[in-house]
Amino acid sequence: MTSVETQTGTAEAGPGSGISYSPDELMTVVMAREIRNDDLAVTGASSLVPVAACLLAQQLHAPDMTLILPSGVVNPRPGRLYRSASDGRWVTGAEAVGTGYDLFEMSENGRLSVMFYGGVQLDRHGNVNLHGTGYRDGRPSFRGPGLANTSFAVVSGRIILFSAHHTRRTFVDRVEFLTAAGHLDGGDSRARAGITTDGPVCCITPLVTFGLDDGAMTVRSIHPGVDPETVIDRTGFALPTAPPWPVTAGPTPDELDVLRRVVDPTGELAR
Amino acid sequence: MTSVETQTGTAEAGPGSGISYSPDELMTVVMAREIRNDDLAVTGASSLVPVAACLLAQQLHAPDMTLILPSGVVNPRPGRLYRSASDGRWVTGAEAVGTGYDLFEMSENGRLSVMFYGGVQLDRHGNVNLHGTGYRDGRPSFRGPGLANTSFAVVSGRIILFSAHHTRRTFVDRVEFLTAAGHLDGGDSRARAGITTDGPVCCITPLVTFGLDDGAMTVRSIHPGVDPETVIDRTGFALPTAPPWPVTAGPTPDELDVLRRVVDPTGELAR
Amino acid sequence: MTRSPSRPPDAAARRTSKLVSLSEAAALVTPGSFVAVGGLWFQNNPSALVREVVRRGPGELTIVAAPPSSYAVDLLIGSGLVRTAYVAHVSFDHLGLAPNHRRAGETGTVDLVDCDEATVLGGLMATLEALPHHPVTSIAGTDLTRTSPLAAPRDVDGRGPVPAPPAMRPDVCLLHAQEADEYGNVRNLGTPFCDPLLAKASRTVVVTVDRIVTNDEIRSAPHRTVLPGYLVDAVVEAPYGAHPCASQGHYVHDEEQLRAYLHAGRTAETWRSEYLEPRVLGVAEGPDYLAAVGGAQRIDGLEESVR
Amino acid sequence: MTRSPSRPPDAAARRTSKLVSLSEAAALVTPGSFVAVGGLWFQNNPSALVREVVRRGPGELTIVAAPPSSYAVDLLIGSGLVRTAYVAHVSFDHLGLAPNHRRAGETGTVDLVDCDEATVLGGLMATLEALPHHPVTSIAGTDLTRTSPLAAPRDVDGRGPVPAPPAMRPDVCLLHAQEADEYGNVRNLGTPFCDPLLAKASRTVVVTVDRIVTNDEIRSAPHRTVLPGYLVDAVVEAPYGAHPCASQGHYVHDEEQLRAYLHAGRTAETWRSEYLEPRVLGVAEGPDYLAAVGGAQRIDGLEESVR
Repeated sequence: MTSVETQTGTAEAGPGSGISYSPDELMTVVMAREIRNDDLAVTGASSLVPVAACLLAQQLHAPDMTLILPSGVVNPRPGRLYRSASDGRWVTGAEAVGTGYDLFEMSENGRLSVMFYGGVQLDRHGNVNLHGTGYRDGRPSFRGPGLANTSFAVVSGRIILFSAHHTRRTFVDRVEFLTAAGHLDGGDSRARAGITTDGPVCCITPLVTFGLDDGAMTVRSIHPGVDPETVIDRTGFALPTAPPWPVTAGPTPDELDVLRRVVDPTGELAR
Repeated sequence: MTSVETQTGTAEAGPGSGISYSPDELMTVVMAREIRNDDLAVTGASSLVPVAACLLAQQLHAPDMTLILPSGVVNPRPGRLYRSASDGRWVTGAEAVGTGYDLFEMSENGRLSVMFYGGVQLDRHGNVNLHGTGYRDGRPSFRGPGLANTSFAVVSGRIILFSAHHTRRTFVDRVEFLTAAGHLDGGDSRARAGITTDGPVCCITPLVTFGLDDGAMTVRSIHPGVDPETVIDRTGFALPTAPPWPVTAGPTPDELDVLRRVVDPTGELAR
Repeated sequence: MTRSPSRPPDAAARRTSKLVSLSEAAALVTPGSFVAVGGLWFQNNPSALVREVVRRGPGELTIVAAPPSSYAVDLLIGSGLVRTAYVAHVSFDHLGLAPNHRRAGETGTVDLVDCDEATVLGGLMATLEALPHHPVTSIAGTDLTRTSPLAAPRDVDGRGPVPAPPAMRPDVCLLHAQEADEYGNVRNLGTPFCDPLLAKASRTVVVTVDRIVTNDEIRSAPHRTVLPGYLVDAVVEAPYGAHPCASQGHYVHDEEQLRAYLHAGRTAETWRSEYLEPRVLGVAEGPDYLAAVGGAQRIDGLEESVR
Repeated sequence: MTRSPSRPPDAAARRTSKLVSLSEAAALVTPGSFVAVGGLWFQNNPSALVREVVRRGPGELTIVAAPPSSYAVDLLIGSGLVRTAYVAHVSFDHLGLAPNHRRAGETGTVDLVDCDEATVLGGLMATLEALPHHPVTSIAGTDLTRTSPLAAPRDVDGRGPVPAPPAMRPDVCLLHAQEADEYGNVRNLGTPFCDPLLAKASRTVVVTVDRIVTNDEIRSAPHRTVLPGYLVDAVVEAPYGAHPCASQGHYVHDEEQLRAYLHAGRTAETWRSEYLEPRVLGVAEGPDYLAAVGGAQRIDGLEESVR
């Protein structure tokens, strides 16, 4: 329940309550609120939080949304969380098992409405770099894993960005390699590149939720108990607005209850 | 066991034997002998004989060959024949169930080695017409069913033609509409059209087996008990060679035994 | 491997049912629609749904079907509702030719676009794969390249003229399967064949099933789901909804009724008086239709007689 | 519906078994081969087969893998046998980065072709669909279009420059699944993901399985067959053949061993001395390997501890 990144471990859960929660639990709840009832969402690597957020949203306000794991498993319901989104145990109790071709169809044919991306670097326009950093003669001094699904960033209705690490190394002014298209150079540059989908609509970190209303990251809200100076210090680009920022509504008792009782009874997010 | 088309119903089954068989049984046995052990074959509509021929070949000399029904069922083994090749009962006991996309892949990706075609018209170069006859202003006075898989004629390693009806109406000098490519204008015209596969290698009817060694139908053998004049009368193009023709080796007792005991115990081919 | 038990969702989250009535489903086919018709030959035709569409009577339809189609397509053509048909092969398999399809081709009352399996599948796959056209290796040398707009040679990818059917995206896809839950998770007990492809290419997908099963039943065998719910817009419970065709795994095709259809089809007039009126326009779907064709018990028993 | 009993073939027809030994299967990978590696992340990696390939040591390989790949790809890269890799994403998922892949990218010892899911799948699908290139809708705006030969914009079908990966046809495809019969009918108990696509695109397909089942067992559930025998050239019985990865439905991934791999991978030298030598080059596949990683019983019990 503790974190080097935030002080939310002891923050208030709601008016009059004193429930504590972990950073992952907070991020999960905040992300779940972004999911709509008619969404079809696909998750990627290292996606415990997005998977949990979708499962939570299905329990709360989005029972009709479809969650597809990166392995093609449709609407899993294993009764607990597994730390790998491709774990075979997600199959048991799911509604269907798709293939790589199904994922290709789902994205290219325009069904996918939400995609989640983390990144080695995320820049202020919401562009994603999973390729590498420190390039010299085209070769990186740090090579990332690579991006499994670049084109999903173009065809997905909207993108939700997230990062477990809110640091200057992650949140940069400009990605060194653009592996997935956010708002490119900001403004209407995404549309001018011929991309018709919304692109990143928010970015959820352990410290804040960024909005991207004008194609650039702005603090939409700061999480309960976080010091604004910490946010400024740990963000590698100049923030467009100065504090005070609105404070993120923390998890309600009901949200936490459903999360812990139904979605994550083994407490994977609490670790 | 009788037929208006042939007298094979009382023909000899082998040296010294006096087994009778139906025209469909004879065609099935003759066709089975054309199947090779490494074949991957797909059947089409009204394909009781080709399906039975493949199943018989699997029992006799081609246990490794793969039979795929037009519905995508792989290597069925229902213990009897069903008259429709798409009958759902072929699924039970099969090895796999494919889809239309699998059939597309199998043909376009060059796996298919044998395809069977019947036709409203078959011409002396082995071209197939399932579209219609008696065209005036582009409209047929007789409209056929249409051809489900024209391109299989191009991509399949070889083609086995067959017809339950050996008549002048079916066996014509030139198809009125070319729905599937045989040897086109004969000679090397198939190769000149850029088609690299073998095309029709034989055509099995209730009266004869035609060979197509030079891209034109020649009587390879006449079935036991058939009068050569009947063949000449009922063929709508001039036959390149005159009788006497070699006589088709009738079904052996072993072939008939396996056919009737294992492939067709309910006697669908005997009707 | 030990399996964790599934846990049901909280009662708070009420998922929307996709169950609709047959007539609500049929109403999705509006005049001028591009309609995909599922099944192959006598298998899994959306027969009850197509009959209900015919009763409602939206005209000027364009249709596409799996390469071997049969009853449902012939019925639609016979009803006069079809303007254009992308159908590669329409027949009653070993029972004979499809009478209305044949007549339409001979009289020119319907634009029967010449095509084959590869051109139909290619056009549908183009939609799935976001291609403007999907080249098909070759229907070289055939008259299709001369007559069919689907097969018109086109210079794609610098390899010279090659038949390249344009992407087809039907407005409504009509399918029949054996089982589904109310959320549109569909299971075929037999061969799905081209139905998944037709569904993925279409804007709206309607599936009739003989039997509604629970979501838990679907979840008990996730590998058996052929169409996941996100591909399906409406589900109709229609027992014997494929009759006179087969619902693979539930009942076989009804050769007696199919032969009666073919016999009725000897002229356009007899087809109307002997089939369309008594079996479609003059009878309601459901118990009345079932009674008219000899009842459920008779259909269940066909397994023994249909060879 | 009553089912007719299946009837076995006559003894006269002896079907050819596709069962081969692990080393026979590994020998299909020859120097310079283009190799497809199955699985995704920690699931269904053909681990034993890839280790055996490494023991044999054919060099100058080109590899392609499902967009999220992991252990088997990283091992091949670390072994020094790979010249070119078409891999969109290589990581150890939530456990960390893939050490040899990362190092290869940083030192340039392997040509890591930049690609993503759509470009890899597109290239494989092009082979299946007989297209020279398969355009993918868009990876517009990304640096992939600048750096990747797979994503080089090409004028296909008159719609201006669009990324269009060329058809990829691997020489050999290496897969792991749970069950197969000796004729190559393969069944996945979990998610097959891209394995069927890799198999269909490849010239020769080898599958290791934890368990050989009878042909009758395959025929008892035809819908569960993921790869029909005609797609498969060789089958190897290799119990625990996916370890340290999971064989979905049989055993979960071994995080202790995977972490040991990652720890060994902190430098090229430690990876060689702490992993490649003791776990691959210095041990035979089968009982010896299993004993070295703690035995079968330990692997079976991981279900309880791996979260």
